[in-house]
Amino acid sequence: MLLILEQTLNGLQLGVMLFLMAAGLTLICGIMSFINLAHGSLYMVGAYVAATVAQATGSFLLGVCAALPAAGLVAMALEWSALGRLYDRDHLDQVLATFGLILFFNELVKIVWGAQPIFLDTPAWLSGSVEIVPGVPYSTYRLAIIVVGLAVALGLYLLIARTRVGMLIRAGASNRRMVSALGVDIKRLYTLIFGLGAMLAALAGVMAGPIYAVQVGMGENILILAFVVIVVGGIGSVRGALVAALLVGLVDTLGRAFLPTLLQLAFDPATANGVGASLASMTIYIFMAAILAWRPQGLFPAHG
Amino acid sequence: MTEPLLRVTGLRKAFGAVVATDGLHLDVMPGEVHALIGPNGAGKTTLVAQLAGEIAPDDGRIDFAGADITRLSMHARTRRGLARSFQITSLFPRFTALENVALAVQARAGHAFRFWRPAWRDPTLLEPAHAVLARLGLDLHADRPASTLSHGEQRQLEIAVALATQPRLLLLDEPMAGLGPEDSAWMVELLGELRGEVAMLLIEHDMDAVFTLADRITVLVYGRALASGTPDAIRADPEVRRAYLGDGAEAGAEAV
Amino acid sequence: MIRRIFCALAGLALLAAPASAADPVKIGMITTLSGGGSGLGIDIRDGFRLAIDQEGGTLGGHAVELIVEDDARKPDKARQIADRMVERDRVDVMTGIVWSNLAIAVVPKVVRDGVFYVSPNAGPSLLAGKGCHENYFNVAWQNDNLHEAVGQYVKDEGYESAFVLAPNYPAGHDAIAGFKRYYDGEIAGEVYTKLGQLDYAAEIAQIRAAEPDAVFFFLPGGMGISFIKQYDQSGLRESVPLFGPAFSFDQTILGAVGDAALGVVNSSQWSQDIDNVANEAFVADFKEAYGRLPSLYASQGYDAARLIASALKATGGQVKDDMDAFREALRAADFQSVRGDFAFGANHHPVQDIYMREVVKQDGVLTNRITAKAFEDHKDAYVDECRM
Amino acid sequence: MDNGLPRLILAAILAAALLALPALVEAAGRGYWTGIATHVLIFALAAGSLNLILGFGGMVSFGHAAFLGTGAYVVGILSHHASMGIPIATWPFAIAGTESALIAWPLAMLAAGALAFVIGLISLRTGGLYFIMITLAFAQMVYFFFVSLEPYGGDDGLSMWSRSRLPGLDLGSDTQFYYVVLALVALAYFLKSRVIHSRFGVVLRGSRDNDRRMRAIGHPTRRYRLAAFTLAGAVAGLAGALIANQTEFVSPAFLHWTRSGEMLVMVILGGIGTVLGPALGATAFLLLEEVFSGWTEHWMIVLGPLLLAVVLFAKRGLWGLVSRPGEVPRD
Repeated sequence: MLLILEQTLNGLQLGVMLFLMAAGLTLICGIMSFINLAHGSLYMVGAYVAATVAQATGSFLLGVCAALPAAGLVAMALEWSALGRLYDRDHLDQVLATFGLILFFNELVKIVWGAQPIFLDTPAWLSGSVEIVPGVPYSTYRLAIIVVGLAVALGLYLLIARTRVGMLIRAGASNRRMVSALGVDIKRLYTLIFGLGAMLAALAGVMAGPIYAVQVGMGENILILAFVVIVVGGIGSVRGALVAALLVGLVDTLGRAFLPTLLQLAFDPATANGVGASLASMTIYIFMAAILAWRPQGLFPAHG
Repeated sequence: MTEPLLRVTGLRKAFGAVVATDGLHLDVMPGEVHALIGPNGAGKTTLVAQLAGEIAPDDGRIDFAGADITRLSMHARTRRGLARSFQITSLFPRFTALENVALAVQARAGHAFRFWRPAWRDPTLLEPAHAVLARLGLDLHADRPASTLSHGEQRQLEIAVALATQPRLLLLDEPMAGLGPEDSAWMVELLGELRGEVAMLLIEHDMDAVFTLADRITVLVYGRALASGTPDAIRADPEVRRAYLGDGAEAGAEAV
Repeated sequence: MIRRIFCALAGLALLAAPASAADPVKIGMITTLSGGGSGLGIDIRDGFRLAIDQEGGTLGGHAVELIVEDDARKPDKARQIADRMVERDRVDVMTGIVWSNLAIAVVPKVVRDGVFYVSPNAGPSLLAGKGCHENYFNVAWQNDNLHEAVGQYVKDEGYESAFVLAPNYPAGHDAIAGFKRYYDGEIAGEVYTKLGQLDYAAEIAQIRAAEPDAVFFFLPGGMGISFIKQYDQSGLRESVPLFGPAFSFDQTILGAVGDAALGVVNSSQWSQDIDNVANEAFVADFKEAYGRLPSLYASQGYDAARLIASALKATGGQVKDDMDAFREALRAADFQSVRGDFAFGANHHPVQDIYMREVVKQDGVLTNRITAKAFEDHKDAYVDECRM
Repeated sequence: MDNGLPRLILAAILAAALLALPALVEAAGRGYWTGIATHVLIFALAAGSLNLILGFGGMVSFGHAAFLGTGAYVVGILSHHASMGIPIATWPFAIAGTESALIAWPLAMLAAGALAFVIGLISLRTGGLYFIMITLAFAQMVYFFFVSLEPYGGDDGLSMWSRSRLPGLDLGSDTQFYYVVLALVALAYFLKSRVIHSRFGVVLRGSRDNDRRMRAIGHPTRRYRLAAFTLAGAVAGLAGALIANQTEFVSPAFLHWTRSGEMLVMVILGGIGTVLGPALGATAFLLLEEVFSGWTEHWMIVLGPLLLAVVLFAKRGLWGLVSRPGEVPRD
């Protein structure tokens, strides 16, 4: 019973991690209708910059402070020079262009930092663990991830629901021309949103750094998961992304934790282990296919 | 007494708290031109979508040519003879005018699981398509891509495509939308020519056109039929004047 | 189309191996230089090159031409490169493949075509057992070796129960089978994770609940980095020690894992502190040439080159003209391996000592120190299945 | 569409070049080019099948590698059983392995087509980005299925003892294999050029441009889209059967999501919705990879921006550059 509780917590924490990654992606996908495969690259850039700065200065926070603007600037430069011209284009063109960017960034990082994984340490004040449930120590750092994730969710909610920029974002999503008519420079607005999305990706990368491997190509695995999340949640919906991220985290964690055991009721242990592990690798994709078969627009369709 | 071609009984559709169609009754007799008018937000678009099969009603039923079609898909309704034109021109921009019409002819001709012979060299598709274009005076433009036609020509092509499915009822969703006076007149003349040959359910804001063409008019307000009758009866109906045309307004004034 | 390294041919004429100063021996290297996992391929290549450079462009006193191509970790691409090297370049010896699946795609065909293949890394059981071939030599290990050593060590140290963890793919299943072959204590839990998995919280919770005495894990590359970091943060490391093969504790990885790896005992056939002349020279020269510490993979690439060198020296540079002689020379393995004693078993896989190492910090840099020897002259488990 | 003689001459030159290729490269002492050309042709087939649904059907599938891989595995597994002499199943009836191309290749198409049918049935309920992602999700499922398919090597893959057998031919010979592949690719492209102008093809294209209108004039479009998806899956399965034969090896690497991405790249690079575009795209992509990776191990840093440049500056792909500039895109 305790184990189920702990695993549920683990699932939620993975979900929050995924949400950090998906939040920026769903903004860009939803508002500009732009498919950014390079989002994972920005996540990687964030982690690398943070690791480098943290190593040089010994401060995790300085790493964070350097990584977010760095990723934001890189993204805005890209948006301004190339990607911004692709908003009106077919999704396909966007896929091709940003697929090219993945190749480029992976190789660039390899040239700058080398092919070997690099190190990003847990800040000392977040290492160690707390006992939430008696007898089960829970890593402080993972709790910090949960806090940051929820703060981002709240911040985005406030930004979109309460501010002028948020109003423009909502209006821009449904009617671009109208926003232009209001005298707002829509191009600049988009550039800003793109930068914001990139900073969220970088934040995810930085938060992931101390517990995941910081290496070339680190963005791709999590990119696919993030896409699963935003599609399940409904593209463009931050609320949907949050709910879907938590669901995906739970489904994945609980699947891995309990499927093999459950299957042992029906099969011998060896078979159950093998089949269980195979099924566990597929659970989130099965989950996503089921959700989309049931609700083709995701759980919280953002438009109509 | 003949059976109505289209009969709508107790149709209801709500989006959350907003009731778009509220227990609507409506019928269209064979060969009749039945106009549907109402202020914006009266539920015309939602009604068209339900009649065409794009959205499912919450309650009620739709009969067409003696059969219940409430749950039929869009394409199945068209095959039974219920064709529609779109409020916002909806064509195949990369195809020529002729090909646009031929696609509709082909739909009528049965399944399209034929993989070998080029469709655009098939006289059984092209001849009927040419005939429809000629009837609408578009034959000169047969080989031009639809995207290069003028707006008026596109509106005509829109009607041609619907006609090519050989409908018994044309669901016309604001066919005059965006047309200048000249083109509007042409469209009224064209629809007048079709009268008797095919029944029409005409949704239109242009009151001149409505009162010229309609055999019967139904006024839709808040998803309900406020009144239904001949153009003269509607024009005289005090409730309609008050609720819709605006008291004291001249009949035929453009509603807002 | 390819990078060729023409190695100081002119200088060679002066050094003058009198016999056949004719054509250089062609060595084709297919390895992973781009995309995921390219660090391993780069190290193998650099180790191999170092051996050539040390000899001033020759191997065993004979001129060689090394042709390196990038397989981008795609089996079909590797196969295509191999076909080209065999047909166009008429290579005499091939080497370089990092991954088992690429090796299975490439090796059987090239050895049948009469080319020697010296594996600097991948050692799938198929090629050690039923699919062994007289032209195939593995200079690194059979895949199970290091896992077997951990099993032996954990048993010897008296741990009564172990929790085992590996990715759900053949190498993972082999790893756990290898561990269990020598470990006879209780298996407290056996978990197969997703390939490329990032988060191990669920597995760590399972370990905590199972209360084992030890944990054996095989999670190559980034998976291992993530796992060790997360295991360290969970606070379990003090009560349940980790054991694993060298792959997650190699020089290339340690930097990214940090102090979380400190004190973990792992198995390896090589370590930079193995005390012999060849190793000393290798570690020093590698550092000087490339400005970084050599990795396990670099040592394997280096040994592959040195093995080929020893055979070339014995045959006077003949490969294709007298294949039997060259094969015999390879089999003799008459070279100073950086790992000390080295010999081939009947299936052309290493018979070697396997060490246990501990991760330590030396002058602020994490590295490994040998603490014990798990096996002496260890042979792999598939040698009896091989009929050559 | 028809610009008569010049295009005919061009086609004749192309055909002659392709036919003469093995002899030419042999004469030039570059025989291995036959293998590269075969590889390119196989991917031209795969990309062409993707283009049927992508370019003419408007369905952006990010999971096409699943069909390629399934086709490859059917051939690999049948051949594995044949060479080992173990039947695939003994119950309810005995099924033996086979190395015959006449059985294995159609079976590969059948299996990939069946898989495409099932995936399409569910996926075609969605559209846009959702469709892209759901096809990717299914492909990932198939990928992990083969990764954990231990009896057939799992992630290590499965080595084939030899290529398939075709009566009267020796597919083990690279030249003969090349001609077989060339014939199949030519046939597939010819069939495709017929199909897209057939009644089926015009419905598919109409539905790409305006699906709602298609349904409104009475076409039950989803079943035609599903048929196209299935057909494309089957042809990708054939490409998979061929790639398995060329490599004499199958592995989940054929199903990795980056493969699906690469096939998309080939189609877009070549010119989406053009008959020969994908073949051009496959050729360009694979040759660029080949050339760049020869220059430097950091070749991806060149290839990546190049793809971006194609999107920005050559909107209609390479085919748009070689065909008449300024031509209105009409398929």
